[in-house]
Amino acid sequence: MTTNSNNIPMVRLAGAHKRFGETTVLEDINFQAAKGEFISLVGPSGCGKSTLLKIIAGLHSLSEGEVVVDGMNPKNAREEMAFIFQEANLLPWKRVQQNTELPLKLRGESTERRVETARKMLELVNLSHALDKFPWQLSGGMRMRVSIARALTLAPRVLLLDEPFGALDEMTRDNLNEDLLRIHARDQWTAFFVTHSAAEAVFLSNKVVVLSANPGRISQVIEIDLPKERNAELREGSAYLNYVAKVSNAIRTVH
Amino acid sequence: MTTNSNNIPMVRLAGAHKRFGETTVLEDINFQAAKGEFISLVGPSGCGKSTLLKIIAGLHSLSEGEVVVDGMNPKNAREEMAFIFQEANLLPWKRVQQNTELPLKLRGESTERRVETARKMLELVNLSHALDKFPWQLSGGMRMRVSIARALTLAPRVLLLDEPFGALDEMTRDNLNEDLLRIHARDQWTAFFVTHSAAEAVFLSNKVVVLSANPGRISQVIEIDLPKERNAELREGSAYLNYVAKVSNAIRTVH
Amino acid sequence: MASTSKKIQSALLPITSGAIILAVWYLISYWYGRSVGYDVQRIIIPFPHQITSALWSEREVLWQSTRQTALSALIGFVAAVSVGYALSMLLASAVWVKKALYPWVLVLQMTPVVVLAPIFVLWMGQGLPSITAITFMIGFFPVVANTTMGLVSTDRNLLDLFEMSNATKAQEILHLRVPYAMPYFLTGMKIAGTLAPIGAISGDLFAGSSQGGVGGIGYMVILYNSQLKIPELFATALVACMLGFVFVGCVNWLHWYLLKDWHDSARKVENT
Amino acid sequence: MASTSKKIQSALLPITSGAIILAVWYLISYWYGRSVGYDVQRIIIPFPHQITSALWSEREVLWQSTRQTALSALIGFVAAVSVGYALSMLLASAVWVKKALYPWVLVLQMTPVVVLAPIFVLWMGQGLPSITAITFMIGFFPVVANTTMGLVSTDRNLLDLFEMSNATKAQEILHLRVPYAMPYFLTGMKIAGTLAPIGAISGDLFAGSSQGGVGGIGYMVILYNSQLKIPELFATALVACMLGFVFVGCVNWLHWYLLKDWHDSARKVENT
Amino acid sequence: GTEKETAENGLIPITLQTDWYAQAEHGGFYQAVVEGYYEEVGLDVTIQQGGPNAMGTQKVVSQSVEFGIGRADDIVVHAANKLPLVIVSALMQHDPQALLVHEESGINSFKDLDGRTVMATPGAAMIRFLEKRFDISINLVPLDFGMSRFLADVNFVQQCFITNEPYYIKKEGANAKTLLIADSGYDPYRVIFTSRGYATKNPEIVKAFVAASNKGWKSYMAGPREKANALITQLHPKMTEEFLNYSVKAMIENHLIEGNEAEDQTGLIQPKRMQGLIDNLLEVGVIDTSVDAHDLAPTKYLPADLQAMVTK
Ligand SMILES: Nc1ncnc2c1ncn2[C@@H]1O[C@H](COP(=O)(O)OP(=O)(O)OP(=O)(O)O)[C@@H](O)[C@H]1O
Ligand SMILES: Nc1ncnc2c1ncn2[C@@H]1O[C@H](COP(=O)(O)OP(=O)(O)OP(=O)(O)O)[C@@H](O)[C@H]1O
Ligand SMILES: [Mg+2]
Ligand SMILES: [Mg+2]
Repeated sequence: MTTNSNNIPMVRLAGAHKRFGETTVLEDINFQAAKGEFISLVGPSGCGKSTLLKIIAGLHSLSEGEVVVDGMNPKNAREEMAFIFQEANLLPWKRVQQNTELPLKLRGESTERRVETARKMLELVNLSHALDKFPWQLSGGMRMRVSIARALTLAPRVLLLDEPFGALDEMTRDNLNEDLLRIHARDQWTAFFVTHSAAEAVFLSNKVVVLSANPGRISQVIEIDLPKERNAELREGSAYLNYVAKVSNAIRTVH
Repeated sequence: MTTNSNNIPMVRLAGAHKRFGETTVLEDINFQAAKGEFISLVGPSGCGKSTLLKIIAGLHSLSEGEVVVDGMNPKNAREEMAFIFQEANLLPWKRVQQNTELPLKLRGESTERRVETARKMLELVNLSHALDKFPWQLSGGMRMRVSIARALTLAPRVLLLDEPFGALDEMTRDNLNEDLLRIHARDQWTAFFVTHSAAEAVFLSNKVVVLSANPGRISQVIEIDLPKERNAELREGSAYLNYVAKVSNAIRTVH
Repeated sequence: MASTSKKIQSALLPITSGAIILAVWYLISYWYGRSVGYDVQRIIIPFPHQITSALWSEREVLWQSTRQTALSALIGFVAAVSVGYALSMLLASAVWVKKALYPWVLVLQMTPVVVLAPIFVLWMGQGLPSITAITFMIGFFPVVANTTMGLVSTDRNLLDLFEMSNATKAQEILHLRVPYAMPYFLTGMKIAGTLAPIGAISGDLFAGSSQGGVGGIGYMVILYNSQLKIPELFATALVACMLGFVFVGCVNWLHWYLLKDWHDSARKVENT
Repeated sequence: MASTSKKIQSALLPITSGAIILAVWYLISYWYGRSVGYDVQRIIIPFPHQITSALWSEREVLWQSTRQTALSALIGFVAAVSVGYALSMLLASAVWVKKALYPWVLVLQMTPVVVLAPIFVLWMGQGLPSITAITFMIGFFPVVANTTMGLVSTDRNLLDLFEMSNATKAQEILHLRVPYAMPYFLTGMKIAGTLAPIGAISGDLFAGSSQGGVGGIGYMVILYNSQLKIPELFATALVACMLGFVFVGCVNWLHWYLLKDWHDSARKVENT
Repeated sequence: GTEKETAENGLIPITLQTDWYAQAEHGGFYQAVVEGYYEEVGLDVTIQQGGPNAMGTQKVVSQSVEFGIGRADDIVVHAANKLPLVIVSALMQHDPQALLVHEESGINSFKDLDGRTVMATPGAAMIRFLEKRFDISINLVPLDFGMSRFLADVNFVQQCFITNEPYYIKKEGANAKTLLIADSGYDPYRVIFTSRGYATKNPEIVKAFVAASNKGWKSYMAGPREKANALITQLHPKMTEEFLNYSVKAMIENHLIEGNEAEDQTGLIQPKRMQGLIDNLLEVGVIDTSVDAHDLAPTKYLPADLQAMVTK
């Protein structure tokens, strides 16, 4: 999967350090992702996964080192990125439909296209019945799904996903996993996907990056050499299960 | 496990209906839990699990039917309950330590006991290094862990847990599962535990309640007849895995 | 049915407390009158019924001056709210704007009206424009202070969301900071609403005139005061209060209307 | 080094804007003086240097009256803030309390000071107590309005948390609503801070005395005004502004001190 | 309470509320203080300075002070409103109230005020009198105690004391003149008043106060005034010697204190003239019930020599 992309890296981190005050959160991160790669980030709670994503997004600046997205400073590459935050971050005064339309609205898309795209994505996350609700009327999982739909309305070249499915039931989660892979196959964006599920990481990615904690460092990068086409059947296969065990173990060892 | 408790139900719901405006969220819930039972609630996102917990806690009132906790109206039984909310709900102006101490402080416990208990529980959730941080300095998982520690400082007779471990990595999650079981064995509270992980539900509970969506109804109650002592080894056993598959299937069928 | 009795109850409360206040008032007036004589009491703490009968007998004059003051108060209020709002957005648009302008906004607020009044009168002449300008001066700062505070309190996470969407500063203010600051802004507006009639009355004192035989409420205040028509003075104050209630009532309605869908301050609690 | 130059820059901004305002002022004064003569200009829009030299020549008198006004302003401010705060908590403690009292709080705020002043003077006599009472009257409502709004805006989820902890109403207010309302309260306090010197000056006009040879700023305002010492009048306004700045500065420091750890309005942004 | 205890020094404490900050128009009272005239008659007098909101009438009727000063017509209006006030002595035979106009304004008589904007106290009886008497209509704007608008606008007319404002106007070099209200045929006294209750209970104190004040005024007008003026400038720091002298000169030139008669009438109230004022006010509708001049301004509190001058 790495080979099918051209060799210019889409995202590149070199000697990246991040400190908050005195404490070093990320230490010497060197990593690059080519176009179309699907990278999962796993690691103990508080090890710096969200911070890393925010650095790639240009929301946090680096204390040391360099981050480049599509050859640019991340701040200039915002148009090519979409971010699903760990919290849903919905605007409390907007209904589900308007919340989902927001990024397109900010980009000045026509109302028509906006409404349509938002509807489509809300359907994908099974929220067609809740278009007119306000965030406080939603369950935690529903809020997260709105946030997912919102990010998917954009057609990004880099997608940053921070535990998007943590609050969802297995079935919805599996369905969304497959949807995500389908869209990815079509649009070939580069994904950074934070998850706590080894199974999910293996199912989705071509590379799993294992971070250790205190400070966050890359402890291992596991290449997932599974067929490009992935479906429910794959989950039963032993190759898959071996990878899951491998990732699981890797996570346990960094603790 | 059900048999070891005396027969007066700790929590009882009879003909419980909950409507928000026009929409019925919970329909005809009849259920009771004896002292010491560990009940897991599973079901699709938005089916009413959090609402059910809030009803037991007396935070939502029923539209119809009855809820009784330890023979009382839930509002009068608050002293016997602790609630881990789906969101961390930390006070932004208090440090981790003070946030954890809060319920004890409100109950008028002595500073000494407060500090000690909070420390102990924060150690349990691996946050001893972050006592002095403010919520905004924490990662999502860390915030959730503070919220768990905070609820555990109380010695409740009924513990309500709303997806407490969703944002945690596998290892932390497994450890906390085992800790939870240990404390439960010692203190014999009644637990209502919302989760999206069939494995977790099976590992922890003696009963798994599967809710269907739109409106939320009890679709199935699966008794988990596994040995009382549960540990990592159990997770490899086939009885366990069968139960997991059974619960998993039950969730998929209600969709 | 329960809700009807609740409504009655909630209407009874201010009435009851009003009755208590009235009773205390009567007691004090009565006690004062007994000790110094009722002729003196009348011009120091008149009985409430003396005030209402003064209100009735002066109704025509008061009605005319109220109309005049209401107009200045309304224009001043609208100006204070809209200019204050615009100014807050300007101040929030960039840190350097705030650094450069905020101190001077404060200076404007803190300059005693007695110093500014002659300048206003000189530029705008005696009458409505000057009175309005003074009303504006008195009411605009609470709007600015509150709205600015609301605009800078916006949740970091939502700001991140907007940054990721490549939102322009204008979009950020319009679509995020402004609605986020709405509860603050409305509170500022409420304060401005209570200040507007007072501002118009002060404006009247400095820049009003009796053109056409009637002055505004401020003019009547001096008139009654200098003639020691104290019940009439209190009646005038009552009218000023009622004017203020109209403003505050409108703001409260706006508050409810704008925030009912999402903000905890206006949302009816679902449970219990 | 970057931070030093930043500091210089941020000090330069208000200075620059001040210079611009000064220049515009000079232009207007000059233009006005040319059209009507500089004798008239001096008593309508004096040149800034005329104001500062008046400030200098009157420094002793102004210093004394400022001290006096500062005292009333301070006491009135402290009273407005503390009584306003206590009142807000009372209003927030139960819905029926708010229903019963809030309208009367509004009435108090909206009653023109000219009506209340005589009552104050008769009860408390000419001088500090009355002046302070008037200052209080002018400053307390913004505190009440803001704090009340903050207290009722508290996040439902946190209220649920407290309810689960069996918190008493007092605990809920003290440990949850009060800190949650802090940004609102501080904004109200800031408004009260700008109003305190103005209130003390008005108080001085209504209830001041120059007993003992020194009057407050309000006294100086009347005096300079009646003696046509307009540059001195502006100098007095300047002093009033500076007094206000002291109050606002203290509130700003308090804001920073209390909220720096957790609130977005005071927290330095970590990134960028 | 009225019955104030006698102070330790054996003197009876008395408070006089003036209508403005200490100035030459109160000079006689300060003279009586510094010369010890009040002490001589057993009084310990505190002079409480007024200001824009002196509220002398309210304070006197509520008996928080013993004496106040004011214009007779205002007291008549209050008395017609049943306020228990008594005029105990005249302070000035003629009121210094005047209208300040620019030379360039073309206003030479009260008639010329028709349609003009005048800054004055709203509700002041004198303006209503002028309107009726000369059949003119005036656009009144409330007095703000400043003069800048007058200086900026040659058509502006403003209420003033001939003893005060013209001094500053002249210093500014403007060409202003004054129309003394007393010349319009409307000529109220300035008076000392107290509450009816106090006067009834303490006639001797009232008499003593009037006599000592009277003596103070005569002495102040005759001079030397240095000690009293020193006290005034001390109490009111912005007051200057030069300004005091200007005011005194104006009082002397216009015979404000002692009147235009051959005889010095300082302090005298002629019930007839008082009744004339009341009738005037009744005629132009400022009051609608008559007041008895003898009842409102009894001569019994005046010193014997003045009582002798009362024309029956
Ligand atoms: N205050 C409210 N007003 C109106 N509707 C509400 C309210 N709270 C919840 N709901 C609705 O009730 C339903 C159940 O919500 P609840 O939060 O109980 O779901 P849940 O089972 O906890 O879901 P999740 O797993 O996503 O947390 C949802 O459809 C939601 O839209
Ligand atoms: N603004 C901040 N200031 C100071 N420390 C911070 C800040 N943000 C995060 N941290 C710290 O940085 C570390 C990493 O946080 P981060 O949110 O990246 O963790 P994470 O890997 O996403 O964890 P989780 O799985 O729990 O979400 C944590 O220890 C946290 O305390
Ligand atoms: Mg994270
Ligand atoms: Mg839920």
